[in-house]
Amino acid sequence: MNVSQGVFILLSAVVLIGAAGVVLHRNLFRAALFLILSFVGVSGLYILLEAELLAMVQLLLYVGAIAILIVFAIMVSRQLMSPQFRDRNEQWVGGLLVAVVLFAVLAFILLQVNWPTAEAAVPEDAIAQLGQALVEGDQFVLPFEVASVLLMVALVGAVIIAREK
Amino acid sequence: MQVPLSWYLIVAAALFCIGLYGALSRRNAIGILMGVELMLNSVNINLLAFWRHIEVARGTLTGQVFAIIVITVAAAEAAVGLALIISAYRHRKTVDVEDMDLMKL
Amino acid sequence: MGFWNFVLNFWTELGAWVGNVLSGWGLPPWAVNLIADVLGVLVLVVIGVAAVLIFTPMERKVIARMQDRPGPNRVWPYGLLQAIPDAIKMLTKEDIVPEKADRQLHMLAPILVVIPSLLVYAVLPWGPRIIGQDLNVGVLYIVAISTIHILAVLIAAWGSDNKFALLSAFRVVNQLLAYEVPMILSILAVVLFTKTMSTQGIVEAQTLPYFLVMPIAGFVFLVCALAETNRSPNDLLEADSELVAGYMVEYSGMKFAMFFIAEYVNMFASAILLSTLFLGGYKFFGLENAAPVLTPFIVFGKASFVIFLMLWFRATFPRMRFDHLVGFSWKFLVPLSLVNLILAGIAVKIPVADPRWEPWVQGGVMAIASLVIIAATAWILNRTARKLEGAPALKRIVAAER
Amino acid sequence: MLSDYHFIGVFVLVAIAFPFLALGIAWLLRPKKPNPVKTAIYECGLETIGDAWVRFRAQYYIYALIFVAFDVEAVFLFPWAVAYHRVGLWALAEVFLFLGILTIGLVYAWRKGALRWQ
Repeated sequence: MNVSQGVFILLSAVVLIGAAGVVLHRNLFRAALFLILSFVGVSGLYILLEAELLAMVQLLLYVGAIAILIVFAIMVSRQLMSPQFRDRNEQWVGGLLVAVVLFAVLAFILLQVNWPTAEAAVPEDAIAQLGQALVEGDQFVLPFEVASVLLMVALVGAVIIAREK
Repeated sequence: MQVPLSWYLIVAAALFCIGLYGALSRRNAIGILMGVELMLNSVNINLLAFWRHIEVARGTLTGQVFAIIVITVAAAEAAVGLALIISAYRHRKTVDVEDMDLMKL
Repeated sequence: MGFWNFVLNFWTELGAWVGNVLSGWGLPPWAVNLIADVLGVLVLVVIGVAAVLIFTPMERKVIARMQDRPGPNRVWPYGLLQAIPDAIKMLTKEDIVPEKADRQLHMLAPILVVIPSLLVYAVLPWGPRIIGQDLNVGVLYIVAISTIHILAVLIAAWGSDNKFALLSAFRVVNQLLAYEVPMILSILAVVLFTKTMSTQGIVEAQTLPYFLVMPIAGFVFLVCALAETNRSPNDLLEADSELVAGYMVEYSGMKFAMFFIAEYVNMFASAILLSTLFLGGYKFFGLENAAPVLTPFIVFGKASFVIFLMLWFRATFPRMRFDHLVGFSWKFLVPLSLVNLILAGIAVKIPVADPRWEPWVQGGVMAIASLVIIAATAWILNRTARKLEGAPALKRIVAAER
Repeated sequence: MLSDYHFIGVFVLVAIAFPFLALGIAWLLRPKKPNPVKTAIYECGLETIGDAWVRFRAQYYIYALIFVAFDVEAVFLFPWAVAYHRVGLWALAEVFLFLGILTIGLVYAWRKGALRWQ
């Protein structure tokens, strides 16, 4: 039980409490704030995993872009926020059962397998290596270009849908 | 590695299941979308945990690149999904998934 | 020589001395590091908050001077300590929360608005080894942390349950989003030249200040820094003629002051960031090697020059209309910074035999190419303006709308 | 590498504590006398008309959409910019294609008038 395990437990507590808040809270705006709290907790987990570029990307994109879109959407559909609006459909018991059983099965399997982990230090120029991997011919250049096509298509589609005629 | 791999996987599995429950049990379309975002986040934790504990020794970077692509897809999905929700709200004045039943016979 | 050496690099000696004293008390090494970290953090927070006390009166004096009026001169000679009575007033004012408002969110927004502006100071460089923490994702850390400010604006508007606050929050968030993209693209052009994201590395790599190498990126970054801190000419937020106090309308007393503390701390941080990225940070024609003790003052000098520029803009430029403001970013700044990014990509790839001459050659080519691009954009703008002049007034307004 | 973030962790804790401290001092010093007139919502002195519902213009959402697309693009460009000196000139061609595809989206939004303020 050293320092980083303690920090890990703290951060995963923040993430799971945030996630529980998202799922259980009646007021949707508060649920969105819990969602942002769990995004920040996940960003802390990435720092613990020494993937610092991903931690900053997580903060920049999830907290800075996706969370703002969600808050905008909540602000649009505002009238329905009144507390009497029952925010749970009939089959929530089934959903709960499925989730708990899935978690039990996953946890059981994960503890059985011994993963081929290997102790290694993250290279100093990890970010430069990632940049090279994203652009190098024989590595990940195709996903790099396809990602921009995906973004363009998503942008055009969303603009068409969201525009008031 | 002070924090063993299985801890990360357990936390990711728990986050995935909470997100799954959120997606299954919510009536509000935006609540469902938030549940899906949580599930995508747990996938990312898994990818990076495997990258850190297995791939760093081998020097490959597939986990990190995969995680960035997952974040891109999550951003695109959130953008289009919320555009749909907003236009559905504008036409039918409801965000409640139960009422969006035009396709039902 | 010992004394002179001590004075010359005073700051690093001070750090070492504190370390020795702490370990002298027999504390375990992790405790020494922890206490040193806490002291470092407290020093940075004090610097950030002191910036508020320095720049509030400076702003009111400078703008007053530009509008040919004396400005605050009652407190102490020349009103230099005007910030102290302001602080006391803010501390003792009653805090009013609208009863229909959501109390927790109303409380959360001022807290969330200060946190990112303070956190940015962890990475700003004050000297060769005088920095909070030199992360190798430094610049990306600053951009990522400053997104929390946007959320604080939304929470403030939602928390105060006020029609005008919501309207103003939508506009301010759109302004912040619109001006964040060109800022990121101009930072990318700098990172291309410096090959590293760490702020310390950026300053080390700047043999030639990048404002001369790429004036376009410098101009774009200055405009975006103005927009990010809601300063005029795009201070849509507290535009008195339009939306009262914007999303801060339902705040009073210390909570209102928190928004202003955050604004000035942010303004000082982006001034330092601009001087780090474009004006050569703590470098001053080799002075930083001769007397490292002066480096924080060099950085402070450059930052206050940048802030003087911002105040000058506020006193002269009229406020831009919201759609022109956002259109200006998407239609002009983003394409301009994209072109600048591609240009930087080409310039960095110029093969130079002698590494010592590399920054000068590449910088020179980039500077010339930037001037060419500036001329081209000026010509395009004139052509469109002249095309619009011919049309009668109404058609011109409609054409301007398109 | 992990030790870099001890400082950031301490800074986060102090940065959170500072506003609480400031608001706490203010809470101690300030008078507390609420009355209905004071806590009514401020609308230039008039009574508020209708609840705080603002006709949300889709225009705000479209600007946020374009921001998300360019933000994600910037995330891809940061590692490329750091590793640019290690890859050849064709990397610039790839990024030129990457940016070109995305600016098609921006130009589309511009041409269709989505950027224009209704």
